Amino acid sequence: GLPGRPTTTTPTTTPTQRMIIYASLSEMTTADPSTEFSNSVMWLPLVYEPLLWYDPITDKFIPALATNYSSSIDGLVWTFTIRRDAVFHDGTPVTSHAVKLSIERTIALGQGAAFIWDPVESIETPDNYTVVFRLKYPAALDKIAATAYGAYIFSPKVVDYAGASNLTDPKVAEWFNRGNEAGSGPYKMIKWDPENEVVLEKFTDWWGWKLPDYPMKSDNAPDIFKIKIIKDAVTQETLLLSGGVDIAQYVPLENIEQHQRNPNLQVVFKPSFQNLIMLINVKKPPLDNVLVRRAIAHAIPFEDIVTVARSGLARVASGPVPHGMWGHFDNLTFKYNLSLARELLTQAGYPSGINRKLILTYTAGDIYEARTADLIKASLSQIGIEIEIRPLSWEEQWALAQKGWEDPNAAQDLLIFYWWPDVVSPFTYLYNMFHNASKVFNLCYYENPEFNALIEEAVTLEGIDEARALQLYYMAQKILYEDVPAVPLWDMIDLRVARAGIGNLDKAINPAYPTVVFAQVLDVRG
Amino acid sequence: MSELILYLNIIRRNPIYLAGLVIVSLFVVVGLIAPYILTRPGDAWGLTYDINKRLSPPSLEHLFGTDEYGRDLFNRVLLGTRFSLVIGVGVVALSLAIGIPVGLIAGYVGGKAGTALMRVTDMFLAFPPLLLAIALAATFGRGLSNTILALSLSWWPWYSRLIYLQVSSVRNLPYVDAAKVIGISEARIMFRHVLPNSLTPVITQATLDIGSAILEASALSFLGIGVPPPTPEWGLLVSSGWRLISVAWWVSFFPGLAIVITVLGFNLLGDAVKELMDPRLRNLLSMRRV
Amino acid sequence: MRSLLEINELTKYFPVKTGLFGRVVGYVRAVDGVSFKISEGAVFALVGESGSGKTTILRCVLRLTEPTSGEILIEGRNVTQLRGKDLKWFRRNVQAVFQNPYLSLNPRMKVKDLIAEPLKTHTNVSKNEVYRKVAEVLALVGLPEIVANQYPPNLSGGQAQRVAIARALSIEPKLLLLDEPTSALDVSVQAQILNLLVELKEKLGLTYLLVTHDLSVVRYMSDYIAVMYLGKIMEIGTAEEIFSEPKHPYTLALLSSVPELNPQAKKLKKKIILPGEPPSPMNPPSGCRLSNRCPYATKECVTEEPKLTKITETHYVRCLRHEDLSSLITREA
Amino acid sequence: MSEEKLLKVSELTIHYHTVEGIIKAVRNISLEVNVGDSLCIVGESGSGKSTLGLAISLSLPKNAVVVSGSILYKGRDLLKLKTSEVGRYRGKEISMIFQDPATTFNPLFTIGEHLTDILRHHFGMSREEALERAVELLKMVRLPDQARILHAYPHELSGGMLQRAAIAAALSTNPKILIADEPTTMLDVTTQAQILDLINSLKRELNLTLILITHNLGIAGEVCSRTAVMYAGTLLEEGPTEDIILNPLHPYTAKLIKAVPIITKTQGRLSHIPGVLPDLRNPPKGCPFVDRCELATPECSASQPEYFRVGGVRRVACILYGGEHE
Amino acid sequence: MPVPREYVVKRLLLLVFVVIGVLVITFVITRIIPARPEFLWAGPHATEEQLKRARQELHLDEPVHVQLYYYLLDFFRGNWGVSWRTRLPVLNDLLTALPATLELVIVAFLLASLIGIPLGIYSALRYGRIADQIIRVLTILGASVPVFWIALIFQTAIGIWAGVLPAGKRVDDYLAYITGFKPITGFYILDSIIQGNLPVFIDVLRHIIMPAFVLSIYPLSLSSRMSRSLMIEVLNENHVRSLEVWGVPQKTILFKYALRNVIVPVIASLGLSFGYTLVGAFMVELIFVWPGLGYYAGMSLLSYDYPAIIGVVILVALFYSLINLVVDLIHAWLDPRVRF
Ligand SMILES: Nc1ncnc2c1ncn2[C@@H]1O[C@H](COP(=O)(O)OP(=O)(O)OP(=O)(O)O)[C@@H](O)[C@H]1O
Ligand SMILES: Nc1ncnc2c1ncn2[C@@H]1O[C@H](COP(=O)(O)OP(=O)(O)OP(=O)(O)O)[C@@H](O)[C@H]1O
Ligand SMILES: [Mg+2]
Ligand SMILES: [Mg+2]
Repeated sequence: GLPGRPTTTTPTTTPTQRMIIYASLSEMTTADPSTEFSNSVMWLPLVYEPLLWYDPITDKFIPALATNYSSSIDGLVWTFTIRRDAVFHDGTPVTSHAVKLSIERTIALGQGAAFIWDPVESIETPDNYTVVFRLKYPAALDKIAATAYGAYIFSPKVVDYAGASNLTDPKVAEWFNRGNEAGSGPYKMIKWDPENEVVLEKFTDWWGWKLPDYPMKSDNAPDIFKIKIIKDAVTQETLLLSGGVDIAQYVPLENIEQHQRNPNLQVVFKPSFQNLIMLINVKKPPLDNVLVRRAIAHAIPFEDIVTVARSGLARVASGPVPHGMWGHFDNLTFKYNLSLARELLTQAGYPSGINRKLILTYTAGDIYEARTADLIKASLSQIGIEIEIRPLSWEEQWALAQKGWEDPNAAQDLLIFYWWPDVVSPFTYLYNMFHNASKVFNLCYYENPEFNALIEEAVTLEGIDEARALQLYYMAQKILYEDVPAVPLWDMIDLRVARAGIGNLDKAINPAYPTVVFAQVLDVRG
Repeated sequence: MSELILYLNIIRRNPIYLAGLVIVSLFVVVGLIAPYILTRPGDAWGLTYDINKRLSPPSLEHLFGTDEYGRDLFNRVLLGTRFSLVIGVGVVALSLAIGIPVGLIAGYVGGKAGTALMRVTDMFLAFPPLLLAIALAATFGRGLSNTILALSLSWWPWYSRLIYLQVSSVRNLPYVDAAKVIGISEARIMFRHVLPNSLTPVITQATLDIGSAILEASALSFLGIGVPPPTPEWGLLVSSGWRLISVAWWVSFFPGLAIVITVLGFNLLGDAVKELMDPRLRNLLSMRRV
Repeated sequence: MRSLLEINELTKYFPVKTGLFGRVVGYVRAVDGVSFKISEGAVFALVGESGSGKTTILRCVLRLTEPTSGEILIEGRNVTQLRGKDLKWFRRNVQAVFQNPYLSLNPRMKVKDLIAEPLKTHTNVSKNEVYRKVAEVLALVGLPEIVANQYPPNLSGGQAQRVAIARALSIEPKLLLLDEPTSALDVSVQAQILNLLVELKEKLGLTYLLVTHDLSVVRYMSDYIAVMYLGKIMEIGTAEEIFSEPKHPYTLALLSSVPELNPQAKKLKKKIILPGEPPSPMNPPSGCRLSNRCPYATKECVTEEPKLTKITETHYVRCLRHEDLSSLITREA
Repeated sequence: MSEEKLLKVSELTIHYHTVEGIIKAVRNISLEVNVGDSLCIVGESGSGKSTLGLAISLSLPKNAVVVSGSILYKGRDLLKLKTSEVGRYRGKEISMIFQDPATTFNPLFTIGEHLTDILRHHFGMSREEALERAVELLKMVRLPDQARILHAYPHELSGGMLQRAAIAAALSTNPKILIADEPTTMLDVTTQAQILDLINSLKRELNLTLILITHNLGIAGEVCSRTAVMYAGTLLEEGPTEDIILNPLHPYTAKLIKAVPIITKTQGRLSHIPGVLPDLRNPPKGCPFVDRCELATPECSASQPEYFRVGGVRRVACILYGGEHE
Repeated sequence: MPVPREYVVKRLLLLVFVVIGVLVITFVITRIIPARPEFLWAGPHATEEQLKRARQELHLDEPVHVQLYYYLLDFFRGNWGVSWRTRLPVLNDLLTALPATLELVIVAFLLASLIGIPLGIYSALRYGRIADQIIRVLTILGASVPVFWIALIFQTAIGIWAGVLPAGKRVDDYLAYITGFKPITGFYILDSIIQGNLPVFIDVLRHIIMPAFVLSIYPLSLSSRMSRSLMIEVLNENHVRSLEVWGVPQKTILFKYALRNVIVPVIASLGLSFGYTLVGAFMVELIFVWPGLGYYAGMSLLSYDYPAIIGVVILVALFYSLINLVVDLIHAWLDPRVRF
């Protein structure tokens, strides 16, 4: 079919099948396993397999297409043994050549998460079931081979299906994006209607079903797994309660406690590296005065915000790097103290408050930002700072904020927005929002050469001297704490709510693969 | 004047109409004094909150319960009256300010300019009600004055057309001819003879439209393109209570009820006025079964 | 006596347009080559049934409608070309009273302001003077002073028509055009207004152009009469001539269509009832415009358009068979 | 005697309930109509003529209340009919036509549709029979080109044609009594003459009993043998038309006649009636004309004058004629 | 009554005028009101490069009339821009969503007229009595209730608390799957009939009834109030009185004659209430997860997806004009007086 048109295959199943509907918040657009770097992650790990799976909670690897692997002592040579009974959905056996071709295509296309393979110098296939990676510099290739994006293996026959000359021919990508797949995973995709739903059907020839003790499977896995796009938490909840969906990616957080008590429902929590930050326009008076900024930071009721905006499902931020991530430090939280804030304002020369309304923008439509903004407004009014809240579309907000580099007075005063990592490193947080070379997202217009130098050095040391890098990152964050170009607000806790009858939900969720529900481990009866 | 007394008398005798009049009067009065009778002004304006009281159900202390910030909803709904009044009156007044001159010029001066003005009016009328307001509000961005502007820009053509029709019929009445024969200037005819006699139905309609304007503004707020939070505008209150409906039905219920009652009041009164303006229906009003 | 108003070959065609593209598909010949003169102090009546073009002539004279062609002269000045000061003079000297008094008075103005309006427009007397004058005019038309502070909808039909007359007369015009001034009123009220009009004419030396379809009103008021049918004058003459020696079958039909009050007179009179409906003024019948309804029409009447023929110095008729008419009627009787 | 009376209205009083108050539109009116009679009801606007006509034809508006009196038709009181019986009289025995021909017919239906519905209901005719009969009826009212008119919508016909069609519709059921409420007021002079002529000849041809309502005394003279004069809801006098016109008894009638300009002779001044009609919500207790009458005595305003018989065939409600009690 | 061809042509020409009017106004909204239209067009996280391309695509450096020319050209070529949210051509998205909305709106509309008109007429016939008063108050109430609020209440009370009807979506996915139901036309009622799929047919009806009813409340009230006042008016018309005095039975007068006088103008104004219903569907679809234009519009509004919003506005306005045309032609066909 054409993009945008649903392509449907007639199901060849009997009516006794078990179906699970998973409500997704966001629609999908692309479906190429080599380049996908977006929402299709919801189903890619069900249809395709990498060499290994990684469980960050136990810090263990689970075999996927590779049954085992080893590495040289210098960490430069990695050897993987490929499973002998694995076949792709098109019937082609999975071999070392398919692995090599798949990863080489990802590298060659260089899109999406291709950068993960940067250490790889060459891939060799001594026999049909052995793959050898040679690296340019030491790296943890097992983690790389287990990432959520860019590590999937597909049937080399896609070249023929797409009528292409080779794997990097754009025709292959087109073929994928039309809703075709060529994976080896426990599910086949039978419907691709990326704005509304994606339907997966159990792949009966999957090797995993036959292994009695394999941890990533269940004997009662659903026959049909449908990902339904429902862009709104309330609706997801409504449908969950009325039986329209089985698992909700999101529901209004206020209701979580109630759902936890509801015998028909189950709630599963998981950590997240997404956080909310308020950037301050440091060049617009009176915010150019660090005392005023500090006063603001101390007048923000962090605990209340977490309670109201996230119903407690977040942690008060301590520095821009979120909890649980390497580079996070626990002593960078501002204390909520209104008298201190008033004192700071007085010191700054504003004993009776600021005589101008500060403009605070956030992205319209996001209830958590909205409530956060609301409480900030309420609280700052206590110290004599009036806030005008302006919910804007992201592009308007960003367009407005961009003006700040030329004319700080034309831009907003305060801006709140989310940050989440592309590469899991403190550097993405610190560089993007606070380095003055990052005009795109440094929307506090903060310029501090000392800070710049610290993080520039830290990032180069990350792979060599972790301790030193950590120290530099700490110093950089300390500077931010003193200068207050921004007030980190909270770090998110993520969750899933589902029908009670669905077993193994906690096992099916893995923070390393955000938003994914591994359907093959679900236990669905009746 | 005696007409007015007559009308009021009729309304007084009909409980449905009386209800309309009472609701509308109450709405206007509350709208005017709301900011001064709040028991928790901080909650109403969104400047205070109380985490410990989040989502408490209606009680004597909090008649309408509290919202997710622990703010007293009764106070917020009460203050919302003020915003609804401002929006309703603002939209109608602005629409009249555009619609009347356009309709008057098109209907009285006529000619090419008049035709052109009416064509423009027709173009605006090609949009279903509210749709154009949605497009405009999305362009202007959120805000009280933007909401009023967006609604007015989609609303004025209705008045313009009404005035146009009225003026086109009045300008052919013999008293306009009589004025011309006497030699009165065109401008004076337009403002002294035509306009006053064309205005009554429009003004009446406009007054009663305040209710509809409130309804439309609340729809914009619900769609997330009306007034921004924490304004206690009723539609916005309903919208922010939407996601809470299964834990705290009261958060969206009471503001919604406020909209219903207010608009109902205007509609009841509108019905009364319509019947009063129509002499035939007026006779039927006091009809006895024979 | 010199003529105050003179109309020469006045013609007014209204274009008829289709809704689509506004294409002109024809013309309503509302007034088609009408000429007459009114001398000062006379009462000239236009009679004829609905749609015959009476009001259109009046509106042309009042400059409310632009004539298609022809001349309208007031004291020798061409009305259609008046500008500025002359126009002001014209407006002051030519006034009108319309059929429905309620519709010809702005319902939202007090009577005194309505009457003051022409005074303020045409004279520059002081405010006090204006209202003194208003009281004077009200007295002239026989209205009590309290009426001055009332609004037209609260007046009776007769009172309202008096106000309209007072308004027209407040600036002392020379010519008063009356478009069916009593047809909206009850008989007893009609009598009041007719009496008043006659009275005022004598008192103020006015000239009237009266438009009506009620021949008994014409009989009561007028000196000269023009009988119109489908935009043309069929017969014109002094009242005496038209009533006692009608020469046109249409005039006869009109006369006999007036319900006769006196039962004895009724028995004596021969009635002519025109059959059929008046044709559409967009395509009037060929030849004589009455030819399709005239009981005496011949073939000639259908093909040949009759001209106004002089019978006496003042009496003209547009009929090919006017000479035979009296014999035709008697023969039938 | 009373058997011969086709219609006998006695002491009828009708009020309208309105927001502005109760309008006493018809007060204490008594009338008799014999078979073959033609009675004219004359009066100025608002005198209650139409109300009386509607009451007789059983079609009073919903806000009208018959306060007292009776309308005996062939001895049966029409005001006491059960709802199910009304259909036997309405249209069938008493039919009516109205002032404004343009609104008499439903604009969305052809003339033929109206006519056939009446015929099919009253005579149980088939569609074809009804259409045939409708053509005959249109011929009867001298309408040319009947087939076209049957298929025409009301807005496609002129006022005169519509009034003829209305007469055809009213007469289609062979009613005994036809009430015509100002049938020519909205028409042109020449058309008015045509319609009056038509009514006159139909009256003769069909031996109709006619009640003609008009404000034009001249029309009364043209059409009707008897005339009743109404004023402010009451009946002032009644008698042969000719007598009333030549020798009016009631001061109001006399003044009214003098106020009409006469076409056959030039006059000096018209007589006119000073003053205005009384307010019908609150009419004078005595003679309704008392305020405008030059001959009024205090007695006149005391109570409503009774009818006095004059010369056997005439009745008048004026104390000037006291003595000859009815 | 055949409607004269010239009338049809005239109405069609008027439609063309209206379409151009709609486009001119939307042009003004997208190009002239925003200070920097390219920002609205290029979308989230646009780079300098993309902004530049947007300026070129929108011809922003050319005079306004040239921009308008290209705007119209793009519209007629079906190039309605690309949605930021779905990254698909807007027209594509709209046409996919259209059947769902039409199905919902048509059912709502049928409910509105089939219940509303008889209700109004009944009310008129019981003028001033208890039944009339109750119907009046209810219909006035119906016209006063915000559709989103009543939708929430219905959904919560009936869909969640009572659980009698599904709280959202068009069909039960599982049922559709096991019975092999496939959308063909996109109108599920029709599709289930075509496929003879009774369980899905019933399920589709169960899904549509609540949102359709909620959506119909406003037009239902409107048509009921309108038919009531029209009926009262008509019953006071002279022509009703004349049929009465000519002895035509009440039943015929009411249900043949007067009824048409009521229905014809009600039809003439149905276009307007269709417009209300279409826009009301925005909120109802959003709440009931009905994947139609309204849901699409709601989602686009939430994410300020500008090309999509404008696309919806244009499509709905055009659809509304088309409905008005059809209604006008039906009106002209029913009412012999409506010509030119
Ligand atoms: N403004 C106009 N546009 C088109 N046709 C018009 C206009 N005014 C008058 N007519 C037509 O001109 C003809 C003459 O109309 P006019 O009003 O002069 O007649 P009238 O003799 O005064 O009739 P009535 O007795 O009904 O007042 C009629 O056929 C009328 O329809
Ligand atoms: N349906 C009604 N409701 C209230 N008042 C009415 C109604 N019909 C008539 N009237 C009033 O009753 C009085 C008598 O009216 P009616 O129509 O009988 O008079 P009429 O003699 O026929 O007058 P006209 O010559 O104007 O037709 C008038 O004052 C009129 O205003
Ligand atoms: Mg005229
Ligand atoms: Mg009458």
